[in-house]
Amino acid sequence: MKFKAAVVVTLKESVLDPQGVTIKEALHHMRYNQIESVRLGKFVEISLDASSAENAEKLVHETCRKLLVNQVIETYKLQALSPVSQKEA
Amino acid sequence: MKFKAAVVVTLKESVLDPQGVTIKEALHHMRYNQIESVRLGKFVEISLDASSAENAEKLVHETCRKLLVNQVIETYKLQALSPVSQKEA
Amino acid sequence: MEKIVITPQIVEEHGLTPEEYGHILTILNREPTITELGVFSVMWSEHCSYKNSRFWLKKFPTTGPAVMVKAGDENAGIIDIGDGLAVSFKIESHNHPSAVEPFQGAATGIGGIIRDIFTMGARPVALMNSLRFGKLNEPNVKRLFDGVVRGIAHYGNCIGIPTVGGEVYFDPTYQGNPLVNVFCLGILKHEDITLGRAEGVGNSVYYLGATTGRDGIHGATFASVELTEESEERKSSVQVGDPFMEKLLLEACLELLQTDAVVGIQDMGAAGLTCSTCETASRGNSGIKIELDYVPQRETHMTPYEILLSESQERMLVIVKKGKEQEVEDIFEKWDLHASKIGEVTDDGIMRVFFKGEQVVEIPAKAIAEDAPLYQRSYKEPAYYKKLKALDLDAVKEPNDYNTVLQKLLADPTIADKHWVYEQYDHMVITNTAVLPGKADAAVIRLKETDKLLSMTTDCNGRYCYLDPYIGGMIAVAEAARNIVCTGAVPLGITDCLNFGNPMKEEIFWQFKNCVLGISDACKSFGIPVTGGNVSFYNENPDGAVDPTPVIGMVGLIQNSDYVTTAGFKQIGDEIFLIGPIQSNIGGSEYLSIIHSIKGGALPEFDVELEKRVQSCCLELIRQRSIKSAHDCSEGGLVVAVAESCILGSGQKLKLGVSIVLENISGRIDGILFGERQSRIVVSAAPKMADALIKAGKKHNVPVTRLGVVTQETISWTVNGKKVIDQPVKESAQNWKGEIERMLS
Amino acid sequence: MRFGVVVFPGSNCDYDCYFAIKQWVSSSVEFIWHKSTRLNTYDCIVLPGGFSYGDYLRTGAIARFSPVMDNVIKYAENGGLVIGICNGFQILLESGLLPGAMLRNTSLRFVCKYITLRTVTTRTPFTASLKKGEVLSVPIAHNEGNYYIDEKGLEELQKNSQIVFQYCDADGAVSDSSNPNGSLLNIAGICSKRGNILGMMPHPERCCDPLLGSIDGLKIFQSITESFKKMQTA
Ligand SMILES: Nc1ncnc2c1ncn2[C@@H]1O[C@H](COP(=O)(O)OP(=O)(O)O)[C@@H](O)[C@H]1O
Ligand SMILES: [Mg+2]
Repeated sequence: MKFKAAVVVTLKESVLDPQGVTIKEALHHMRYNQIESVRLGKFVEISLDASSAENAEKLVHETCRKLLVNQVIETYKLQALSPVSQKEA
Repeated sequence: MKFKAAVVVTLKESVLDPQGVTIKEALHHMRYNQIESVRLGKFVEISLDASSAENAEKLVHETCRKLLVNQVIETYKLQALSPVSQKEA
Repeated sequence: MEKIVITPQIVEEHGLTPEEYGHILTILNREPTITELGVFSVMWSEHCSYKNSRFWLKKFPTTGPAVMVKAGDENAGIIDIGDGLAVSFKIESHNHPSAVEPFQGAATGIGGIIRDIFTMGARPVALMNSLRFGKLNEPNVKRLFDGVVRGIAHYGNCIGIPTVGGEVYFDPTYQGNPLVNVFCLGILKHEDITLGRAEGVGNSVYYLGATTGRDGIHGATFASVELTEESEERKSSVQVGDPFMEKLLLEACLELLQTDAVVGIQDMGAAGLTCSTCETASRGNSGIKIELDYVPQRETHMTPYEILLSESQERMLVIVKKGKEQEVEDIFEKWDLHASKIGEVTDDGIMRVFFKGEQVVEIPAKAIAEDAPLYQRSYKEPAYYKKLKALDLDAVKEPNDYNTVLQKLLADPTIADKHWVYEQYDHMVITNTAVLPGKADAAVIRLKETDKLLSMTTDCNGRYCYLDPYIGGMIAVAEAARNIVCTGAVPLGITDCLNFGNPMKEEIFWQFKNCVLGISDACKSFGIPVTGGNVSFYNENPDGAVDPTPVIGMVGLIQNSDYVTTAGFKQIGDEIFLIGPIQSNIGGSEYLSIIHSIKGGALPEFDVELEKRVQSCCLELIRQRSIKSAHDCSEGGLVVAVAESCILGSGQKLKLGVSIVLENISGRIDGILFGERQSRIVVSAAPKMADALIKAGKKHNVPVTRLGVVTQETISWTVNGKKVIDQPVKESAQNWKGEIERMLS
Repeated sequence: MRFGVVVFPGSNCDYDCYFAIKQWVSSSVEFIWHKSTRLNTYDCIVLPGGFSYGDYLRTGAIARFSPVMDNVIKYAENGGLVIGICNGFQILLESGLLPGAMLRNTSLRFVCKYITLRTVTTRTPFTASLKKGEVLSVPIAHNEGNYYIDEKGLEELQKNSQIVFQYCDADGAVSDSSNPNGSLLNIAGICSKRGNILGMMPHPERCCDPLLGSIDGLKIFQSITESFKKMQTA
């Protein structure tokens, strides 16, 4: 069965996000002063093959821990996992 | 009022994603052959101040179109927008 | 605020001994607050106070006619190079952070060393990095190597300072303990020297740059004593570098220094705000008063302890003349930097820190900065030392196929070409790089608007230092000097980064002491001053310590571009000579390690006087324009050096080879071919220059041997009438150039 | 001829451009601070390389909103000469002055080395003094030089001869093996329809001085001054 997973990887709260800070300041320069903070993370879309939703989930977590996420500074969340109908795939 | 918005920025389908391809290949090297494709996007978390949810939404779309998203290669989705209670903020 | 009672346990958790705590009580004449204890603990840590190493570091020669700022007096030393210009350079380790998070660890290392240089008033113009990892076939080593190189590239490229050179070694001794040493060099006009001093009562103390978070606050257990739950969970031991912020800081500070508004400037590196305030006050014979409420903070509910001890990156302390604040703020504003006045210089010699109106620190500045404990650690010769030296190498069988040996050595990642590394670094920005990485034994940058150029290199062979720390230390200096000389330069000074295991172990300390003495004696003999450096202890894990690795960063001056010399052969028909002795044994060599899996044997004989003569001879020949290339023999010995000169001299189409014929050779052939005796330089010259070379050899009393001639396509060595090596250059080039990439893919 | 080199926060080839022009091309060259709004005194504007705003978010994305850029756009629309090098090229793309966008290098690594470039067209002031097909040896140094444009856009580029430089081998042949970053059709530089705006990834300012190994970059700057002279006399 085919699945699609959406994972969001973000810097841990305590970790400085230079990109976010710079983007926020840029927005302020553009007069969007209502923007109070910006934090930049990654969005990872994974298409995979698994025998069950459970296995798919296990697999996604495994790849996150092993490769996609640098757990020293990042955390992640599996946002969505859904089967893909054969036609769509 | 304070709001928090979550925006997902992804490369258009037609644009090759070198990072996604490389991650997929790395996963195959690690014997995760069930992974069929990976696409990498950005996850942007924005905290802002607006007089209403409607205005907040308008503001987020504006910053996306102007700065956060390069519409030549990217598309975006406003995933969530929610008020933040004073206490949390 | 809740008052915390200082218990012996808390003292211990702060890494302070009961005696040191007693000393604190004497200084204060009362019990310290927890915040004060934190201040003492970071300032008296090994990292800031050099309490275990300082006694031996004093052995280094630090003076010389050109030395303008001495080692240890400021963030970095300064050396005069004429024309009203001076250079400031320094090397620093970021080993432990890089082991935890290679990318950010290496990146913030670059950020730190750059700040050290521009606080001196110098514009940073070159970076180098000296790296050591375990065996490259280990997956974790690949990850660390890749991450470190990316981190250095990320920071250095973004800030726009070229990484012009460096070195990479792969050896099991560094498995689990990678060494990441980074070097920065800056140029300044004499009148722009800036010191890290807080002087002049009433002058303002400014905080400049990034916001303060709970980054890198040391220790874990003691923290729970005072830190809130929030801090515990939000504390981060990994700091994220922000090269863009640092670029702004760099430009703003250099612009600031062109005004007369600045009294002193100091970066917040290790021990952050604590170190920068008490050091500047101490150097200025002043006191300093700061209010933490004005420190820009990234996180909420930070305690004074946390604010003072935070090691957030990209922050500077600037002491501004009273009345000149506006001028300074305008410059910060121009660069979109947030500056905040956090206090002022006082005259009572006391560092005072206030938080929410309450005084939380009151310590004599000199006492923390200069009265740190000083220890003479005991040492003992390690058990391995005599045993390895006495190893009988006669029992090592000479191989019968030297072609294979050569190919294996060329493909050994330590010897192989490092273009995979330096092509990830912008090595040309600032348009000074006159000799690109890989082309010579040292990097060469020009000094715009003068005829002069600078040459720089980092060197150290840890295995030599393990086998003989004293000689190994000397060799590190000698090899660096030889590399500098091979490019046509005269050495100006060195900076050192001493990477060792746990200094509390007597056998480690013995290595440390002997390396320092070796470096020191070599520097004295060469007349080269040490202008600064860094000590990194505790590079060890349960499997043991790293080989003693005192990395030498050396800088030299080239009088004009006519003298610039590279390592590649230039033309078919040129003759090849060896300056220096041809005989060598195989002790301590890469050959012995790679081909025979032996780490041991007595190092080949080393004589610093001979070394000096070899270098003088080479330099004279370069200045007479008698030679066209110069390449020193290092890892892999004579054959590898010659092969590299062939490959480096080859173009896309024309491949240069050699035909080398040696007669009347006695002793081991593998020693001649692959031994790593020092004091040897392979040069090439037009045939008509042969007499000049022989004459120079006689004049300087060094052996000069004609090895052969530059040919095409084939590397050929005949020894005592027997062809021992016969290889297409193309194949050698492929092995040498491609191996690192092959191993990583 | 009066050159102006724009300095964005995070530019780091600004001085390199300034120095190369001053030393080898024209004594009249000035820095233009990114908050400045007056450009009409210059004959050619240089957007230099570097990491404007750290290249955070996307390369060139934030610099595009620097106050100076509105005027650069006006200046270019009036036919003024603008050359964007590396990060400058990325800024031109983000600002819409040139079509397309930059993706990460396919190697996902920063790459700094000498490459060879093929001169595809000499119709621009930047290449008028070169020979068509001329091969130049120029360094690159970037993380995002993988030029992308959609099919329709590419057709337009080709139709209007907007492709100015392509990565090639030493003999001038354009092939995959001579592509250092995955760029579409090996594109290294493009110009605007009118030819007055050039964006290129390689760094000509790094190879104007014989001491640094190649002087092929100087040919581009010299072409600018020669074309300008011709325009003046025409
Ligand atoms: N980590 C590095 N960073 C930048 N350049 C490097 C690095 N490692 C090696 N290089 C460059 O590669 C070349 C060869 O280095 P190395 O093999 O150590 O030379 P040698 O043995 O002659 O001292 C030199 O130009 C050196 O500066
Ligand atoms: Mg070396």
